[in-house]
Amino acid sequence: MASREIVRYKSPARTMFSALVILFLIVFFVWTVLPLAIMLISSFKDLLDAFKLPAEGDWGGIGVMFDFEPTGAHYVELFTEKNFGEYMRNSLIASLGSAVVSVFLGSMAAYALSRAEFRGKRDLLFWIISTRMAPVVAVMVPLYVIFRSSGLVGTLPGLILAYTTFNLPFAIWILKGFFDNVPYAIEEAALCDGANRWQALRMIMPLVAPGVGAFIVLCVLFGWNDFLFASIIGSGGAKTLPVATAELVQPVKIQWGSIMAAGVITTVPMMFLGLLIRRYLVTGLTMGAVRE
Amino acid sequence: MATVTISDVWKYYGKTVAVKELNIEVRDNEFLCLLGPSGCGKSSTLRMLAGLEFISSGDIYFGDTRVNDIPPKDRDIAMVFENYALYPHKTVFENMANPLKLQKMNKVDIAERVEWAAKMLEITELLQRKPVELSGGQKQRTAIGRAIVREPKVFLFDEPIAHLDAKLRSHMRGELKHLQRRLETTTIYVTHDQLEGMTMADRIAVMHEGVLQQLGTPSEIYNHPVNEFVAGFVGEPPMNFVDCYIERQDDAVALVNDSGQMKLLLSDAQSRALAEKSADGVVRLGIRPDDLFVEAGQGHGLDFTAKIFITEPLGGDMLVEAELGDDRLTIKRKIADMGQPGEACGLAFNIEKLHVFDRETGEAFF
Amino acid sequence: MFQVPKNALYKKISRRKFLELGGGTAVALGAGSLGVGLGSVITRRPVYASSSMEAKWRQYEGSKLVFMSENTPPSFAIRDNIKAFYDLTGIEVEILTDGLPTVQQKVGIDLRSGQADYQLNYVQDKPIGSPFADFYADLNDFSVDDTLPLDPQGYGDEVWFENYLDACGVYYERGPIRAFPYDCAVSCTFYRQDLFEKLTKDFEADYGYRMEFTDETTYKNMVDFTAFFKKMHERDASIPYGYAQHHGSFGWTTQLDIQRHMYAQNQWLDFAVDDTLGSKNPGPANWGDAQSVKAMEGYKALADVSHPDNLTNGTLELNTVYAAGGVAMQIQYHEFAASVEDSEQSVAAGGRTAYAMGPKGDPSWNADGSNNVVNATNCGIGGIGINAGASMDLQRAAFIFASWACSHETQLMVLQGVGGTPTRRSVLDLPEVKAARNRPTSMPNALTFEAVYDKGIRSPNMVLGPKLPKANEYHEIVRVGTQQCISGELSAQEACESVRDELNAIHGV
Amino acid sequence: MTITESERGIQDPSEYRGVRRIDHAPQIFNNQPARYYLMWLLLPAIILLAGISLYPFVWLIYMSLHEVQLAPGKSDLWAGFDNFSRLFSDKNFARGWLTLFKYSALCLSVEISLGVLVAVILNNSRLEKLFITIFLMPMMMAPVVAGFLYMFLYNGTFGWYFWLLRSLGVLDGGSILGNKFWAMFGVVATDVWQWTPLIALITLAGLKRVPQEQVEANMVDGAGPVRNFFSVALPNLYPFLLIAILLRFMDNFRFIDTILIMTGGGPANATKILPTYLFDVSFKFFELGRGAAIAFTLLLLTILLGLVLTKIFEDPTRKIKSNGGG
Repeated sequence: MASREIVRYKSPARTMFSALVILFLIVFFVWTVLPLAIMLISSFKDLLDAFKLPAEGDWGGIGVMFDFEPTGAHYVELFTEKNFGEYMRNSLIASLGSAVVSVFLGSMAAYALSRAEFRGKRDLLFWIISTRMAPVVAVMVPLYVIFRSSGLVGTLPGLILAYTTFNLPFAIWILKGFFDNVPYAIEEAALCDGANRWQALRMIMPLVAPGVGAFIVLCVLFGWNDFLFASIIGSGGAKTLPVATAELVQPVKIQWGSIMAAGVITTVPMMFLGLLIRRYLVTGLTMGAVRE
Repeated sequence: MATVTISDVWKYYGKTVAVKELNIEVRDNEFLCLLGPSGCGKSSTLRMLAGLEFISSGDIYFGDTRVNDIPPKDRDIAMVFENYALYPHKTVFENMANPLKLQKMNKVDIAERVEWAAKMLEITELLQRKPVELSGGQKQRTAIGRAIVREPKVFLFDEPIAHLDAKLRSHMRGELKHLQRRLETTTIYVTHDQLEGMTMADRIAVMHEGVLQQLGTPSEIYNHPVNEFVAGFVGEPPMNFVDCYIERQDDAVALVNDSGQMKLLLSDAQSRALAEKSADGVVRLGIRPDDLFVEAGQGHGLDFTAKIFITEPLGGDMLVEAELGDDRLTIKRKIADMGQPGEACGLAFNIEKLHVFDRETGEAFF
Repeated sequence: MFQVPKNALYKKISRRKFLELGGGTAVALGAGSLGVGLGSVITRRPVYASSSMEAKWRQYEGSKLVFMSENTPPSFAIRDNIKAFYDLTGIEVEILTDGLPTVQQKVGIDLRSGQADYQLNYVQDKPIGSPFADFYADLNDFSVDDTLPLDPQGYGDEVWFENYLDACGVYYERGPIRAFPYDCAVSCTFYRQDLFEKLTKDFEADYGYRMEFTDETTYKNMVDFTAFFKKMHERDASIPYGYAQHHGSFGWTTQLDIQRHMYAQNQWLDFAVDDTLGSKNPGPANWGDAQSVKAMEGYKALADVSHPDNLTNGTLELNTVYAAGGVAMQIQYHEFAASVEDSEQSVAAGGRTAYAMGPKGDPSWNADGSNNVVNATNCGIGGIGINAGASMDLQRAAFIFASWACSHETQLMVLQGVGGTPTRRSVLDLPEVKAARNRPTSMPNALTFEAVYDKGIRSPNMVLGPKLPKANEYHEIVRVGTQQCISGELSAQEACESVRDELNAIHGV
Repeated sequence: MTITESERGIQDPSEYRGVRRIDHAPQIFNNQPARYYLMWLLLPAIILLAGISLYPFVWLIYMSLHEVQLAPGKSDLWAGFDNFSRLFSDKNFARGWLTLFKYSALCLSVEISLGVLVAVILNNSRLEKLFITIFLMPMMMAPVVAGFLYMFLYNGTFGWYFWLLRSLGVLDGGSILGNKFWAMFGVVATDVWQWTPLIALITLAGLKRVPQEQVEANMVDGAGPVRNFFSVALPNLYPFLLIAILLRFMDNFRFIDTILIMTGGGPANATKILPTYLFDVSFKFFELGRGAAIAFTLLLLTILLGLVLTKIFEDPTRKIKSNGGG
């Protein structure tokens, strides 16, 4: 393939253009990072410092933002008084549990769907994917009743199951794409080598393993960030970080410092996970439609 | 160490027939080549032998055992795949050890077997590598190694060297042949490359559109193709075909091409053969490029005068394409100066080596 | 959570008619057979009218109840003190807290299904009480039962503050009491006395009268104050805006805010029904009449000079703005005093804030020119209700808790802790509570008691607001209509008419 | 159908992942015993999914056809299609759809144009790696947290974005979330902040797949970079952007956390997209029948979009998928 470098020739117009482009990139960079920076900074401010703002139009007053005595009090408070350690554990167990369940059941189903030919397969696939696309609010009432009648509301198993409602179809759909791309030959070779079907399936699992790993992480991400299910199915015995964060609005006053600290706690682990699975991220977020 | 009998086997995919009424008996220790173009049913046949496809009707026997309903793992076969089908996450050693491991052989024996095979294939120093670190030829050897460690009853090869480069391919041909001789294992080898079949096989089964065309030794196939398809498929460069009609002059029989520029008098034996098969009217003449003679210029004393279309030097030899009337013929000869395209040249046929086919059915008269 | 003591009366909560809500389908699919409840357990020891008080308290020792509550200070306070209840009764109470919408939803489904996972509910009078009143047990059945540890003060109307029992316990008919008042949020004005004192001269120069907040201050004065602050703010950014209303996404508090304003003028009400009872069929709404339009115009006038973020602030947000020094006045629920007085989180703490009744209506805004104006005050009374779907033993055990939670002692305990809002009159008579009304105080909420308990909730200032089965929809309609007027989308006249039409539509008028 | 040799071919066996396989499964997977085996693998997931999706769906239909009663002991009344026909006269319903489309159109148009612009600039630039890392950060944030963060930034008393806009003289003395006009932009900006990076990443993935030969041919033909973008890159990007639009649109009504947190649909219903209205009807008003009918219309849209999406997924030309990766 030819070089990817594009040959450019210099001209005044192009210099202007480059300057504009750089300006645009800077603005975009600031626009993307600034809220995160403010969140981080505010999480170390006590409430009264957070309220400080320069006068309108007083551009020189921006320094006010950094004029504060950093305090870790919000973080300490979250973990000592507000039980965030427990909520974090709940978040982790629920999202990881659901990810493992989804990917385990999902890879079996995906393998079957990838290998089997039967009438109505397309319809089945469509149904699976549509369960993932359905708006949560639309099905929340009946779901809640089912969960409650099974004694699952407010429990971690319940939350795991709730997250599975969106993680499982996702896992099936994505993993089917993976298995579709695994040639039959390897299984056939295994069969000829004397393997039975189950051993043959195990033989191709390492081929999809990196992807499966990445999608476990993605499922964790979806579960971790979920709010509606967590607040309605989970709250009570299995409160997760987003719900606990939302509850910092109460009582009496919005605890902005704590909310920002909780936001940092909720977001940072996911950012690291995101970096970890960077290669699969776009694939995952587009339901496998776009591959990098 | 076993005969393989394919008895009246049919294979359907839905309504499509992939293999039609196939009967082949593979002898013990024989190297049989299934040869044919894409979609001729040779792979389906091999996969039925392996147990990877089910037999629509008919039977397959290994020795005296009917294997139709036996799953692959119990057939005692080893298969080498076109794309090698190595387990990418396992080392060469683990790849080769896998069948033995599945047989629950103990570790010491496994190591011994694998090393034996690796030595035979000269890949001992690669044993700890993963497939990604191997070249095509090394992968191929690994795949073969995986097949031979078990000493199976039957080897099945599915175009094992199709993806190697030309030089390596010719090298591997020799090695495979040698290996098979050494191991003395019944081998069925699928390929679309006639050269592989010709060079390696004890016998070749040529297939076309699901039907076995001809089963015979390479020389039988080459020298006595039973029909136009086999004749055209085997041999490189391929056989020339010229549409002719039969002209009888008293006792003699001549073949005349449609433009009338060419007229070949057949020998008595050939005439008889035509008469026996009651051929009359139109036929198709086949002649291999080796069996034509061509000389440059006018004063050559050969039977016909043709026109040079193009010449292709091949080092010591050369190919000459010449136009005789409306027909274009490829001739192979020692290299020489044949003049420019469009110039005249002399042309002659080795009448003994003529093949004549029914223009309708393609069946060979001789 | 699934542990069941050996002497448990029922191993599981009876399935009852599983979920009439789509129950047919559910039962058909067999999910219903799993109904175990949320882990409540009941064990009983027989007691008699003549038994000792301790025996009555401990008759359900070893039982477990679930209390579904909103995440508000009293609930947290109760949770902090739940050990006292356990020590007293041996009954374990699991207190689940959620945001109001979630509580509404869970409680709604629970009540509708007749399954009673939550035996005890935090009955916010309008959002939960009004729609689901019929699902709650009549507490009269228990409050005369000698075999229960009854409160020595009793549960009659007279032991609670004026109107409280009506507000949260009486729905649509006299007789049954659906909930006991357990906490209350009563509106009063919080204002920055320091700023008022500092700026009153400037104000007097402009407007010709002193800027003071008294019981006679009217909404029209409020417009003047607010306009003045706005003007000052534009000149000097360190001076806050004057006022902000409650117009966030929380329909109920927005409705309460406009209701106060409307009621202050001529004691205008939405419907021609008795507020203490409410109605399932309230009939045509009064919205769109001359008085409502006139009052709405005044409301809009106030909004126009208020804090620019006026339409985003619910109660909490507004209180945060006030604590941040963003506004000089807010009409706020008195339970918020504790947070405003917290000097670590509020610039309005330490004597800067004073408390007064809500403003009076202004006679000039009365459509009929009458002089009928009041210091309108309204409230949200949180009651404790008992799910009528629970078994009788569970209900009785739940009553023991409800009675304890609303008792004099518990209310004092809560008041001393996070900052409760007592509902029993007797609490106010305690010397330490009386003392706490003045700074420095250990119970900041007590600073509001004069404005709230002594004046605000007294007739005719108190407005209960309509109890309607469709209360939540009503709140939302009023909120949207008001916002449409304030945002300039509709004129006052159009907004009132739009509210009227939508209210009439939901009530089939 | 027969298996042709060429279809089975794999040029470089080390690249198993990403190689298209034959469409027709070998019969070893396609006979009776194999099907039972595969069915057993499939069954647990299907049963679980049916339990948590089909069952609620049946229930939804039941509720949408009944007047769900709000009094103890009363059974639901058969309402036929009343719940649906009442939607036609429901102002808020129509308005909810309109707001949803407006919201989505705003979000998508900004996200697409910004995302494509950024991606085109970054493609093959030295900054690409850095920005890709930056892009991850907003996407990984829980929508609830994003909602709170922007609420904080927009706050009329201490919000930095509020201060910025006021200082620039944009807000004209008003507020962001408290103003009907600006509130919509406020919630849109949050979505844009979170999801433009995804569009940019998708576009980058697409740009990598624009055949370099086409670009070069076009340049030799005398096209400048802008021409080049429109005549070569954009047509190649089209399927990627279509996917992005569909997915984002679907998410716009799947996730309402941000709007619920930030405005609850206000002020004056300015940001009340249909799902938030549905949230009110079902969870605040407890009109379960009407809620189910609204939910049904939303599901219908989902199914329609889903059909379009799966059509693209099944696109025989498979422009979107590349070999390698995955």
